[in-house]
Amino acid sequence: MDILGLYHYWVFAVLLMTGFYAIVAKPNLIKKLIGLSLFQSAVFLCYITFGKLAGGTAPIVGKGAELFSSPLPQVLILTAIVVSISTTALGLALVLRIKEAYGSIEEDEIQEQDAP
Amino acid sequence: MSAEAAVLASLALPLLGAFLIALAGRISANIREAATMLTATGLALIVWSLVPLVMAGERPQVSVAEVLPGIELAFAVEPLGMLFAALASMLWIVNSLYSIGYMRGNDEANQTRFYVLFAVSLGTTIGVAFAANLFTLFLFYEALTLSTYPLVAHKGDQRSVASARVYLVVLLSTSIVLFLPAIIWTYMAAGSGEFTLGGVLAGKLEGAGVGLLLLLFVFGIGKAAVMPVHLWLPAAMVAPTPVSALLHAVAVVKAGVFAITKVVIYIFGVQHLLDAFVADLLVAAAAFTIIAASIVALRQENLKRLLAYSTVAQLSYVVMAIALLTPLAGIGAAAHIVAHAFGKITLFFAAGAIYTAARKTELHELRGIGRRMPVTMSAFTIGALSMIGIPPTGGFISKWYILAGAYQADNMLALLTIIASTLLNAAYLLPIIYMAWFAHDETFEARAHGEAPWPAVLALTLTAALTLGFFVFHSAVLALARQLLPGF
Amino acid sequence: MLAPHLPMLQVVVPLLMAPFVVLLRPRGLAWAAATMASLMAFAIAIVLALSVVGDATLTYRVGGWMAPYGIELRVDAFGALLLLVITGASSMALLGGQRSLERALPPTREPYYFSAWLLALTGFVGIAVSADAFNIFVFMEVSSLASYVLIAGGPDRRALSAVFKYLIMGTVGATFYLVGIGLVYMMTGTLNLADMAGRIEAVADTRPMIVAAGFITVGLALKAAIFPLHIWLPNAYAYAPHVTTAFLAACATKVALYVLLRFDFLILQQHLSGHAFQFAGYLMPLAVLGILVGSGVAMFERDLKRLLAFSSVAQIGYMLLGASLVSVSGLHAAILHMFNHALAKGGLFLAVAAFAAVTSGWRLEQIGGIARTMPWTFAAFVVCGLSLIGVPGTAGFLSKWYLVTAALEHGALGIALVCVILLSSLMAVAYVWRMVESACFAPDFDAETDADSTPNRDFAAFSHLLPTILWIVALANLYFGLANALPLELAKSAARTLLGGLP
Amino acid sequence: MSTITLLFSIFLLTLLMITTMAIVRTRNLFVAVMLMGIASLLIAASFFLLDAADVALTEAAVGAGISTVLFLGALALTSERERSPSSLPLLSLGIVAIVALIVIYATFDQPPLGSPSAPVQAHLTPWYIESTRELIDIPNVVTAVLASFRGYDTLGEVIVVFTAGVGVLFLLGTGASASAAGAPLSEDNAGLRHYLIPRILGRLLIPFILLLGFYVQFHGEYSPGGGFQAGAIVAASIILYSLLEGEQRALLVIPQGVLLAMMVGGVLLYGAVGVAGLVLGGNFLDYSVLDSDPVKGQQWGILLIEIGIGITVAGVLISIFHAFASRGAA
Amino acid sequence: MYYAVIVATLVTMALALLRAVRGPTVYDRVLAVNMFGTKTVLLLAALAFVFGRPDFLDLVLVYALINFIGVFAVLEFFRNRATRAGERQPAQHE
Amino acid sequence: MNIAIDIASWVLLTLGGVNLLIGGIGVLRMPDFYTRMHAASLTDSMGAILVILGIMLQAGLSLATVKLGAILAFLLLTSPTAANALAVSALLAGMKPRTGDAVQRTNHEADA
Repeated sequence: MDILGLYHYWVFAVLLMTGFYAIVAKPNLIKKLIGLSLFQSAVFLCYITFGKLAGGTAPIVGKGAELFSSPLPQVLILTAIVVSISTTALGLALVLRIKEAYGSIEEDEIQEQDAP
Repeated sequence: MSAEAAVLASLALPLLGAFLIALAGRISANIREAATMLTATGLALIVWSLVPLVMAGERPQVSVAEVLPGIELAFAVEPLGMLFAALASMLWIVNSLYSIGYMRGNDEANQTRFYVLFAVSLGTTIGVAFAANLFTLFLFYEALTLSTYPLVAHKGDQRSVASARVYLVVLLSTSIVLFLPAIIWTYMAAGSGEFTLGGVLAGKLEGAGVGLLLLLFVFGIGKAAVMPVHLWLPAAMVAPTPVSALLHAVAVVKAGVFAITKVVIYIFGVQHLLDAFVADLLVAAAAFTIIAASIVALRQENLKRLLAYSTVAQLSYVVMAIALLTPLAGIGAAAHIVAHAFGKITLFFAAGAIYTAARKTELHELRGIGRRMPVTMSAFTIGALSMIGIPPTGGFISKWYILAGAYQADNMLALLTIIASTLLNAAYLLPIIYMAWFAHDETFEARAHGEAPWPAVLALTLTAALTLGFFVFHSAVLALARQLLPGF
Repeated sequence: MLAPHLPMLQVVVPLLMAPFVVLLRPRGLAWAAATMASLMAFAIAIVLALSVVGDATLTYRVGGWMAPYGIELRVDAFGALLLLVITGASSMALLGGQRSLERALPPTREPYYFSAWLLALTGFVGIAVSADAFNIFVFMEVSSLASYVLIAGGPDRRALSAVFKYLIMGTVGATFYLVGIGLVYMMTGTLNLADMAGRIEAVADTRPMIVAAGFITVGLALKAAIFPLHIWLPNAYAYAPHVTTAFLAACATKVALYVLLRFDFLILQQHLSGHAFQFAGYLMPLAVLGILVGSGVAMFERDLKRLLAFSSVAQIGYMLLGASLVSVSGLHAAILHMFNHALAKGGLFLAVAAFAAVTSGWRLEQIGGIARTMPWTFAAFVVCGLSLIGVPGTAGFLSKWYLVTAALEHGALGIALVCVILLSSLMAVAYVWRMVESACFAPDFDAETDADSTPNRDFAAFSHLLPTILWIVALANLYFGLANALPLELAKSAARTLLGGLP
Repeated sequence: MSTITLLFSIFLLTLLMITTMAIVRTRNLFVAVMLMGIASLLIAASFFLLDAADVALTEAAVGAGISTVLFLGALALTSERERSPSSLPLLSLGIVAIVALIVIYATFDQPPLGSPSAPVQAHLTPWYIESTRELIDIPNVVTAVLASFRGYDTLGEVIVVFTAGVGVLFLLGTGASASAAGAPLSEDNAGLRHYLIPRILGRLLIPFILLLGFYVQFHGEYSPGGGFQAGAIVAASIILYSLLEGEQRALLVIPQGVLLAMMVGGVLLYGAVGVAGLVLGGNFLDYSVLDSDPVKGQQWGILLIEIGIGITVAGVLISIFHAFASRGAA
Repeated sequence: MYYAVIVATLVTMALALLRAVRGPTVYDRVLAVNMFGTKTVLLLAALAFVFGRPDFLDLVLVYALINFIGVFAVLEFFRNRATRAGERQPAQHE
Repeated sequence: MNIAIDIASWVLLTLGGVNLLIGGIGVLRMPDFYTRMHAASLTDSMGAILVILGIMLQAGLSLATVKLGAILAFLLLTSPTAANALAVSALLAGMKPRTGDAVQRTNHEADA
């Protein structure tokens, strides 16, 4: 059970790093944003995982349920998801403008054009 | 006006004046120059009104703000500072007069900027003179550097900008790398940087530290131009002559030696230095500078450069005098600050006048010039004699005291240096005089030129008169200087 | 009646003004509203600062819920000082920057820009007053997103690529921070900073805590542009509209540094054994490198704004260096430098904005002769430059003085650090003087060769408000160089609070 | 969590890892976006398994819905293919590997998953569940914490959304300019009008989707959901409408001015509730003073601010969509 | 008894994922994504009953809806691409 | 009674599961897009019907059943529509349904 439990955290680590890799290694700006999105999702997963209570259920008080998982991480992640999509939207808008201004969305090509 | 108010007023007036000059500069040149003269006169009046008080033994003190805990922005008037302030404020009037002639005669650009910055640098000079502690001194010392920088670069061409850069880099880097750490060290060791009679370091710092700190101060105060930090002085020769006068006579180098004197007397304390046996280091450095600079001066072809190296040598007289740590030498140092100021300003005014009238800058061009510009060259001669130390000029008085001090200290090195340098001085100055008066003017198309514009001539006549006058009426200066004696 | 609510109002005023501003269509109105809100915030910040002098702390329970359960606001000396910097910078930049922005922005976008400005302001003050780890994250994102918008308003297309880089790195930084506080939350079960500090003892030295400390530090270091994580900063500052740069350069990185210091000192350092040593061990070399590299690059940079941006990297190094000494005096110097650097750098960038109104660009050769065209503006520029160098009599000198004295408490290492500080001061002289020289002595830049230049014609229309504001900032540099009781007192009290129990 | 659900969860997470790897590997951005949709569904399903129903709802609405739409909108205007990098990014791989090791290193001292004695469960959670019952009296504790106990965070969240809206409008301009009111509806910009079956069905469904949105909005206190999710759903329905009928018609139905008013109005509503608390003698965002009965007051407050969130989110998301879409038309 | 369905759904999801990764055409991927969405709906519906919380079914409803809108977004994307490709060159598939 | 319902829903659920699996395999194994789509859309609808009916039997007469009904209706409407739209779109984009033998198939995939 313990190892199985830890598996969640490992997945978190792998996801985090997959996203991070896309951010640092990919020159394509949209790919970077995709990576960023994954990167943040990994963190969401981590929070939700440690908010889980064994034998608990979603913290909505209803018939019969007694044990509840912690609501706080869920609240935090709700906020974080919203932040994430906001960042993505702004980033995509930027990408569109960059495409119009440079005709490319590859980082290295843009840098080439920037160099005087 | 109370003494404290006068101190503050003397600091504020030049800045106010600068502001007025800037505004007046938009209206007309005449009003601008009137404002300059007015400010200069007003400043001199205020500063001189303090002299009787200080002579009577009063020490007005003003604290403006506590900048750091235990470190105040404060001013105190003591004899040495009084002397310096009085000298600077007086010479500013003369210098302004001269500037009017010179700047108009040469059609210089950006004259408003020139007068504004001149006023600002005078204000900072007064700040240096009246500083009550190391911090305040440092603050105004740096401000002086910065406000004179644009003056040095006044012409704005490649050469003057490059030279001004040397000026700035040498002065700022010495002050940041050496002077500032020395100050911090002082504050940390002594817990205070207050200028106190007898010094603040006694009993707080002993042994090799004293010597090291002293060297930090001496080389950190780059304005005193002890070799090898003298480099900025010849470089600054590109500036217009009134600025050279400001640098060499009125404010900048004087601020340097003044600061060293203050540090030796009020920070280390004469007795403490004597106990630590480190002053000889300073004497040696100064002696080397005197001889070396004089020899370099011998080889100069450009008049202003020659005068610059002469200044380097003369400054080290003051440094050496202080380092001798005897009462007579102390008086000599104070007197030499004044005497050199009068003599050197005369020389520079003369050089500037020659340039304005005849566009001549090199020595060989000066043949026979005495006949075309007799007033100027007479003044030049008086100045030169004062540099050498021949009576009846002011230079004789101060040299005499320094020599006596060296004898009192039983310092052979100093004695020999003074004698040797006097000979060297004579060797590089007398030929000029000879050439000017007796050589035949060989230039084929000897241009018909007479004297420089009258304000310039008037100014240099005045300073020459002062040089001569100092020989006779030196008692007031000596009286002030004697008030320093309790420090010895 | 409002007095107890001031910490909250500090955030609420710009926050609620921001949506209004979007709706204000006529030219100038959005600016006026934003400026008014910013000035109100500034007034509140002043009142707050005066009321926390003397180690007082103001707290506020948002929603009336008590501390570990609800969100708490807390204004102590450090926060108050930072609030002064943020709101002051915003107000001055807005007041002075109207004309400059009018030139830079198309009229239809103006309301959005000013709204984003207020949102950035909201974010910054929100971070400064918050005492809740997650709340800090939220407001950090508000400020970041708004800053991206502010920077992207630059006329140069390079602003876009610069912002994108900033967006990526900023978001990575924020996410690292989120991971860090997640781990801390997992181990302590709380998000309130004070509560966290109390509960951390029990789990100190567990692996997640150590990793959390690392994530938080790195994440915030990214946001604070600590060397070598500064690479987003130069271009972002260089290609943003000038007024934006003046605002952000004065406070953006400092806010992140503020959070970093609060986290590392209040929470981690006091409870993790050896953390102080690690903090110093990792960050001091970075600080030194940052100082030297930043100054070094600035010395050879020909673009005025990039030059100043690299100087910012160096100045952040100073702040970090002070903090990495882990002593009251060191922190004191660091915090004071935050205040003083904001004064100097804000003034410099505002001056650049003024120059840009009459020149065709802001490369060094393009500002040639500006001293003749705009002597007063230029004089203010020089005063701020001197403060940046740390010339005595200016605000910049004081913090360097304190930094040097703090370093000297550390023996031989201290002397080495002092050498670094002095060396970089010399470098600062060099780069400041290159600007001054170009402005004074370089030949007037031949504007006719530039097609899009509008030199001097605009000078008549040029607002006198900007030079006035510039002079206010310059005089503040001088004033706080001499009479600095308020920032000094706040910084001292902040340093004491941060080090808490440590001697 | 019983072992079997844990196993499900592990299976889902493994699929998730495979998906993300594929996302990073593929050079086709369209494929990456499609796979992102799958990843988002997988994450949402995992959230559901981990008792986070509200979060799962949000992730589905945002990740699989809005995010996909936005990415596709951006792709349509840029390019679908990614160029291959010039060299193998060894440095990046190194950094990534080191960070990964650090994160894994951190996992070993953690409290076991789901343990009731873990600080997260033991410290604040019981108080929240108790107090929600006592002081707010709504079943959904997540909503209570979100809207009241940590209402200030949520205000910040709304501000973030608003900022994003302002930012996108600043960068891309409003959609209104592309199709000024009164201009004839061009066939060119007609969306999916030629796909007959989807169009008819879509138009049929839109009211139901809107209804669902309102249900999620007003039922958020009793079941998963709330302002944000509702806003996203409403926005989705409007987006569906403009996909079907074209940009211009959608803007005729809800003009840009109205959208802007929604963006602003929601935030202001939220703020006004906060200020009302302040004016009525409580602290900012203290809802208890809104009614003579504090519990009632809390419920009123939560209801109002949720409406504020919903309005702003819908306004912002639709505005962003229009901004993207109009960029393509221009 | 729900477990049988859940396991079947999970396996189908894996298969669909495989198709989505493999392609080969973009339409295959869209198909796989759509299928994946339907499977998620069924999975969550079953899970809601396993957890004994049937009130979570509204959530499932939202999933179904989102999936639908996603498909339309993709279609619009294709249409858009076809329009653009018509201006330049014929559409290319992977 | 209960047992009867249990058995009925068990049967439905199992059949639904089998249906889903078949669909999955079909999507993976079928040779070209149109055939894959055929497998997917048919089993999708059928599987959904079976599974949700199974669950409905368990839920009995409650709000949950109503919701399940809504979900089912929704799926039944959207799933075929989506499939149709996708097929139309693919066809419009110029993708030809494959006819003929296996050699051609490999060619087609190689082209793609």
